Amino acid sequence: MTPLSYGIMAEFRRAEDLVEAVRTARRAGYTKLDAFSPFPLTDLAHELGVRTTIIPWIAFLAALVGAGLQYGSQYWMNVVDYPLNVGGRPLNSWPAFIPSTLIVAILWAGAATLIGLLVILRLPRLHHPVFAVHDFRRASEDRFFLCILAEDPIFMMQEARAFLETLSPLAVREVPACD
Amino acid sequence: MSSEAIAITTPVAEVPLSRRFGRVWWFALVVSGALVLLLGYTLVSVTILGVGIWGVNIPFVWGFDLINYAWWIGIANGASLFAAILVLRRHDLRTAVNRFAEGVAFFAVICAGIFPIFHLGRPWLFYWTFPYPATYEVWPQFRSTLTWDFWAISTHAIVTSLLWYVGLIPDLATLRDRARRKSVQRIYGVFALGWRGSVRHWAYHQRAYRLVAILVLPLILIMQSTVAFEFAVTLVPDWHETRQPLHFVATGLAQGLSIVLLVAVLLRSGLRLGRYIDEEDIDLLGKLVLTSAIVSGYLFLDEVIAALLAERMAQEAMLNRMTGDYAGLYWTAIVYSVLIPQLLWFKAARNSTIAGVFVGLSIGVGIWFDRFSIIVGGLQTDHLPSISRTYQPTLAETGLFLGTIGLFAALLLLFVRFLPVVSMFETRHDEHLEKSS
Amino acid sequence: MRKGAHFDLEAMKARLANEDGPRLWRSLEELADLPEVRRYVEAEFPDIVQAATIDRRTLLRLMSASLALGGLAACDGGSAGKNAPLLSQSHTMPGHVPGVPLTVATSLPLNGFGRGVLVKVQEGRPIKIEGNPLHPASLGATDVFAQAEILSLYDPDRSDAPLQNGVERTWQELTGFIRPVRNELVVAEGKGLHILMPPTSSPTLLRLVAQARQLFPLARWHSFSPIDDDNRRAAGMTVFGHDVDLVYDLAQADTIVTLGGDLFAEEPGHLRYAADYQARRRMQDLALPRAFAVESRPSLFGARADDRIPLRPRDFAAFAQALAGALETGSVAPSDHPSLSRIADALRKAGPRALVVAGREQSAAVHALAYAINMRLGAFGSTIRAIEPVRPSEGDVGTLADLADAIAAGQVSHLVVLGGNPVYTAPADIDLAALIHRVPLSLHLGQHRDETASACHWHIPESHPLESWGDLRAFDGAVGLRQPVTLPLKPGLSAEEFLGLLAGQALDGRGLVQATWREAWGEGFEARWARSLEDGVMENSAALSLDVAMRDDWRPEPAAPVASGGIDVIFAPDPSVWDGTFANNGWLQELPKPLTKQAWGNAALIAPETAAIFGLSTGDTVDLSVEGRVLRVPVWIMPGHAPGTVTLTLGYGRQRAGRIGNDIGFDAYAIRPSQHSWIAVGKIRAAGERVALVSTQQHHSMQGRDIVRVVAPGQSPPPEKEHPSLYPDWPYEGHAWGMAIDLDACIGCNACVIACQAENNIAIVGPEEVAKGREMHWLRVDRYYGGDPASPDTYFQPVPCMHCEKAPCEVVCPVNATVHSSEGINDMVYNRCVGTRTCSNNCPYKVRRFNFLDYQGTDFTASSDLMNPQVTVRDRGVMEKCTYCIQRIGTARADARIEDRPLRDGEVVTACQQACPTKAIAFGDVNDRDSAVSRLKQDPRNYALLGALNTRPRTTYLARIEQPREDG
Amino acid sequence: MAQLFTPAAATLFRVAIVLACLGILSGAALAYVWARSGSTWNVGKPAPQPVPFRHDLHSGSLGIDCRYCHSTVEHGADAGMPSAQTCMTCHSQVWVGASVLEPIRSSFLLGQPIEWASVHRLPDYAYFNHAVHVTKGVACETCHGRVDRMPKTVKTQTMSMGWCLDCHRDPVPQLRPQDAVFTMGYEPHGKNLPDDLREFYREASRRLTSCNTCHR
Repeated sequence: MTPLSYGIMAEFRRAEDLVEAVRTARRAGYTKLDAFSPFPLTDLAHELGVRTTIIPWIAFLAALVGAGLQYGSQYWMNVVDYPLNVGGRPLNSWPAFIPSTLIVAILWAGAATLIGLLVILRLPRLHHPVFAVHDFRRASEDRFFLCILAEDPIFMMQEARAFLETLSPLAVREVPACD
Repeated sequence: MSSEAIAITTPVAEVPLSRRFGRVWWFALVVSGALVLLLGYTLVSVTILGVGIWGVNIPFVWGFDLINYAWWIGIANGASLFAAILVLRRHDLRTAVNRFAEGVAFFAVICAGIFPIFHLGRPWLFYWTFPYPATYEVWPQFRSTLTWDFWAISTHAIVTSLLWYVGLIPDLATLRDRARRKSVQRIYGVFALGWRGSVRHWAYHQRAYRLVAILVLPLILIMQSTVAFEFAVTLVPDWHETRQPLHFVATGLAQGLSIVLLVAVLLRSGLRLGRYIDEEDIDLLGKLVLTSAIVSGYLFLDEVIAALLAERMAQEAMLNRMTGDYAGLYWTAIVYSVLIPQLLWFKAARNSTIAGVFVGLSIGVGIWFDRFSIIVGGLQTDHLPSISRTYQPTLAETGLFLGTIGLFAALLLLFVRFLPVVSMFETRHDEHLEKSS
Repeated sequence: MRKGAHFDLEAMKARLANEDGPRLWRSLEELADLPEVRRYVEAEFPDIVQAATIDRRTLLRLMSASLALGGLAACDGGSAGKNAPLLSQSHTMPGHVPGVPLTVATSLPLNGFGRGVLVKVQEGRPIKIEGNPLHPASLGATDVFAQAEILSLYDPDRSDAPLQNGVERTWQELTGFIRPVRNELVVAEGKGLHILMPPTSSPTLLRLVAQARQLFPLARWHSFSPIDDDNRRAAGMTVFGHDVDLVYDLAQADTIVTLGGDLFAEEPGHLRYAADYQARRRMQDLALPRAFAVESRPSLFGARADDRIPLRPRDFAAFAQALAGALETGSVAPSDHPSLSRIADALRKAGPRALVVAGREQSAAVHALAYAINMRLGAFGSTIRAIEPVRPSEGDVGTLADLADAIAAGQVSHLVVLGGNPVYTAPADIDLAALIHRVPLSLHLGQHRDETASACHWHIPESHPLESWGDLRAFDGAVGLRQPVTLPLKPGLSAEEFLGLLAGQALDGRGLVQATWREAWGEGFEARWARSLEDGVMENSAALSLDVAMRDDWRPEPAAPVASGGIDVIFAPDPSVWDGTFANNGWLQELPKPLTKQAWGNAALIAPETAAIFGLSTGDTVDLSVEGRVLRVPVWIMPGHAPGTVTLTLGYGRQRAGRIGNDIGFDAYAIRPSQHSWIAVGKIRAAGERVALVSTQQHHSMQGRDIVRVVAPGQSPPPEKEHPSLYPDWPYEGHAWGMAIDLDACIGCNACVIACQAENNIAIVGPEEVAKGREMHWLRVDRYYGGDPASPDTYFQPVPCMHCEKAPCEVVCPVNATVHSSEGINDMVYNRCVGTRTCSNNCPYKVRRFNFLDYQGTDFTASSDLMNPQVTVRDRGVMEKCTYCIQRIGTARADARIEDRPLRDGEVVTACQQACPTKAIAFGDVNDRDSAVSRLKQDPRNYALLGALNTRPRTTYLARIEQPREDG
Repeated sequence: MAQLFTPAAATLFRVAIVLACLGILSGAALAYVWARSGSTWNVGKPAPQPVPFRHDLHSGSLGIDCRYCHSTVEHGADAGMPSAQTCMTCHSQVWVGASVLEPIRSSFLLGQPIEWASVHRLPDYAYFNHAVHVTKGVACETCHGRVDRMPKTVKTQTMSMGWCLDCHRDPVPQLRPQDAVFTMGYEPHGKNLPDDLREFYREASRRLTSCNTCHR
């Protein structure tokens, strides 16, 4: 395997071709694959072994933290730090404290999820080897790409290229590694 | 192999990338820009001179400020709610409308947010509602609906803007990749954060997007109710009603839908996007608007019934709203937000652009009058007759209102100019699903 | 803060900013030479500057004083940024604690009568006026005029330099001009000299007049006041053959019948009468007194009377005669007024404990009949006593008409107008301005450069009653000394000083007054003087009763045939500006009139019936013509007003009142005839225009709600039912402040409103703002009508903050700007308020006031010198409201803590409570079961306003007592 | 298709984002510290005075009692500034004719107040009463510091509302027995206070933290 290359990439016209290609590639024993499409292909992701269950967990935990923080601070400010008689209401008037607690829980959940998403996806990443590939820009429009990464244990440039050619792609191109 | 195969979403992408944008757009932008200047002027003057330049007095301490706030926030919440529901239902309509529905929501929140700050006697101290460790060691008062609202608005603004942006990322990538000029590529490139459409990314992106979209649902319900509580928790006879939140949520949804319909038909004809926002979409929207109008109608009725069952003061208050100095507002509200929308029973009306614009506007206007009627007409009847007065809005207030409309329009125009108005990847996705099925 | 001259001051301060120690003073010396400094000092100290060319030393002194003053001026109002300076005492004053106000007793004149007051003086500045408990005309209470006098003292429009034909002159020029003139007059024994002055009760003034008369035997003296008692006194002459004043004792009266007038607002003893009437009502062992008000225009007394009988002025003579007859013969003619027999019975039943009072606007005949009735009932000696006139007219004193004739006849070479503003207040048929122009030399002494000042050749600034020495007699003759409570804010002469100079005395007001009493007392003067100064009133100086007898040749003059046609026009003093004297007083202009709730103007009051006839509604204008003179006035529909009658209040439409009083309302003097100066007959014609009248209350019916409760004597309302609350009761250890307002005692006189405004630095907002509904009064008096609009029941309800224990306002404030104190007071923290106004939204009583604009910097803003330093001056954009006079509570608590003793009941007195003539307001600790307020709250009449809302107000009301009509 | 951004640019972008976040955080932290720093409240800053009066000399070395000059401190809200007369009681004998005392002498002659620059001025909306504090065992030193060591009078405390509250919430540790109120350099410790007094203040803290205790 050559350190100078990130992997090799085949371009397809139809989503089905890509799905098919991924399947064969995996049958051929390739494990380090990456597929690119202009719209979500959820089941394909599933086949590539992507598990997104962490997302709801992030939301849930963040919500808990947010709620706890909000209610806690309300309690502390009104009961502990500066207890004031407001309209003869109890210091800890929990019913009145709940709305903002819920809202802030949602704030935390929402923000954490979306920001967490970017972190998980390691975005922003303005520079990436695949961008160097000719025609890759159509990955965001109407073309589908399969990339066998160089780091794949059984990756050999020629074999990989030959293998991809068998999948009757529009083109097969090498992806140079980052300089 | 670099043939420019025309993808289904190309026309959408071409809109923001097109070099020139037509006179109408420029004209609209200039007009709304002028209104934005007016907004700035009215805001500066009210900050320097005080809210006394408005028609407010005792007991009408709130006038246009809260009317318009409640109105804008209604649009924002209505639109978000609608968008959220579509995502939740995974309804096809979402591909067509979600993008600008969320946009509308976000812009409306910005407009709404102006009022609670600048209607203060001392606006420069608005941050006192935020609990920060001050050297005077006094905290905000969390029992106040205004404090709840402070959190609600900021949350709404933060979450919807984030959601909107995250939804935009893949489409920004498309624009990046289609842009011809390097500079344009770079700009969209930065905002696309280097999105490369990896299947793995798509999976996470969709999961997160859907989840937050659903979180917005309860947020909107709480928020719109909070706005209602600002009136319902007071002892003002006409406001002191448990039904108030329901009224605000439902009429708010009608508002949101109507504005979405309005924008939809405008975009459709204006940008020739008939293919993406198609007949059925508009038709369905029309039906939804009609339904929401009927629901509002029911709530207006319910309002009367509730008053009849309530104690005497509430009855007098309701009666005063229907027959008193401000009766005009009440009836205008009913005509515009309930009766006129009945046009949409006719398919022809549902499919005609003019009718769409007309009904969309009329509901917006109608609900505005409803807020006016509730806030001013409702406040007129109080426990002590000695303090009963009247309220007249002044030019300064009206200017402020027009200003926010200008701001809203300007933001919408810029959105149309620089961003894809329908979600391209969702459209592709649908296309794909249709083909494969 | 302060404008004008202080510009220079700022410059000077800037110059001195970075100098310190001796360099500061050296630079002061340098400054002394600068022209701007001279200008500044001249601006600040005109009187001294005029004294002579000032030497550098004086200049230096003045300048440092100004700097000091400037420093003080910086104290009030927000002194953000640079710290206000810390002033040392100018010299050690043992016992004086800086910041602790002094209280000085003095007297204030109204229409020549004295009302005893106590003036609170803060660091040499008078800031508040209270009633003098020792003074018979006050008993500790004040009326709106006394309260507002403090603002008049600081009136920037008060004249501060002599004028000659409108040109400012120095005092030297004045004296230089006057001295030779006086000498000539002395030689000529005062021939051609005419002196016009308002009637006065001041012994000193009268003494000086006598002296002047000796010096100028040929001079003529004229007396004129627009609010005269001529008819009353004429009646005295015809009935008793003796000129008398009458003093009533309402505490003794079981039945009171008034024929017009207003016992509670327009009589010289009105405060005392209100107090006595309420005292009588409070006597548990006696049945309630029965009050009948036969009147053409609704009055405060009428509002409290058990029985109001609207009657056209032209019918009064007949009515009085019939009443006299009924008492005489015991029979009532069927043609007589329906309620006549009822009144006659009540009077007969009360016998000597009855009282009949005729208002000053009634004809001499009516007064005479009233005297006769009292005489017949034996009321003299029990409920009424005659005394020597408190404002005697010694020697031959001409009227204004006489003066006019004299001028017309060219007999007047010198005219001196001593106080008053006759050019404005003169009846329409006497064009005094024109006449004065025909006098070779005319001279006016007055506080303002008013209409009269502009008509005369010379105008001399008159000092304010609070700046000068004098003495005044109360309605019952009791003498109160008048002493200056401040250094003169503007240079001026008092009438005493002027007459003194004229009579050749030294310029020494104090000396003049002392001379009077040294004469009167002989030895032991010093002690009595000191005592009288301290008390503000001289011991048993009240006039002795005369025993008067009817002249046996007196017969009631046969009732003149009642004129038919035309509309009766009544002229009356205005409840806010009296005869126009107070027109430039912002507090009074903005004060809603007790019955109409109109502010910033007057209107022609007419009955609903009359309005219907002419198709008028409030605000429509009519052309009112009296004896050929026409005046266009807006009408005000006044429930309970007599039909076919118009009431015009005097004192408005001023042209030269000052920046506040000019061009407000219409000038009723313009059509006031001198022959029928109180009641005239005129014609009315709708003019078709509309005028926007400013009023603070739009709805006048209680709409059947439980707002003002009414109970029959002895009976008590259904007990308050306990409203359960979701929230546990908040414990209040220590004090728990509360207030009880007795609606049976409230006469709606507004004294509390102005007292509150003066105490709490409440801003004047001006007519436009009031019209918008933005008046700032922390305490308002709501007025409701009940029953038949032709003769409705009138209810007054003072509404301050209720200090609810479950305060709805607090819960909705997002920033904790309004919260409860540990003693249950609903605190309003201005400096925390951001101005969401939501608290006001949630206040069912709507007692909160908001600074919609910067009300501290308007044309109406009062001088910062009379601000109460104990109360924060509110900025724009903050909410404010009644604080239960928290500053008074704080001061009292601090004193108690320092002396290590508990607060005593009655130690904290709120401003409204202190001003109230009928003691309708009680304040104190509700935790203390036997505090005055607790006792009232235990009264079965006690109830909470809007109690059903369960806000648990600390301010509660006592139901008003109304006795059923006795038909007989 | 060529790369739009160089790797360097990409990293720069990420760094920029991180820095922005850090910037916001540190900005907040900075504001927090600044608001509490003495210099913000002019602690230790002397004000230009008409006379270079030295507390260290009069109060410290000469040991003149505070009340000799601030005579109303036990009776009124204001502690009171000495009149020129007070100064002249001594300075008619000592330092006669010293040019620095010129203002005192002129004030004495002209009967005009001396305008001292206020060092401890509170905002207009805060009402402080010296007498109540002093008579209840709050020492001069507690708020004004060791004036007996000050050549130029300066603030030693921020006198922020928070600072007032700290004591009003629990005064006992700050209180002294009456005889120690006017002494300097006394070590306050709650012990030598009677228990009933401590009890009283425990109850009073509610009242002492009520808004109207200081704001009217």
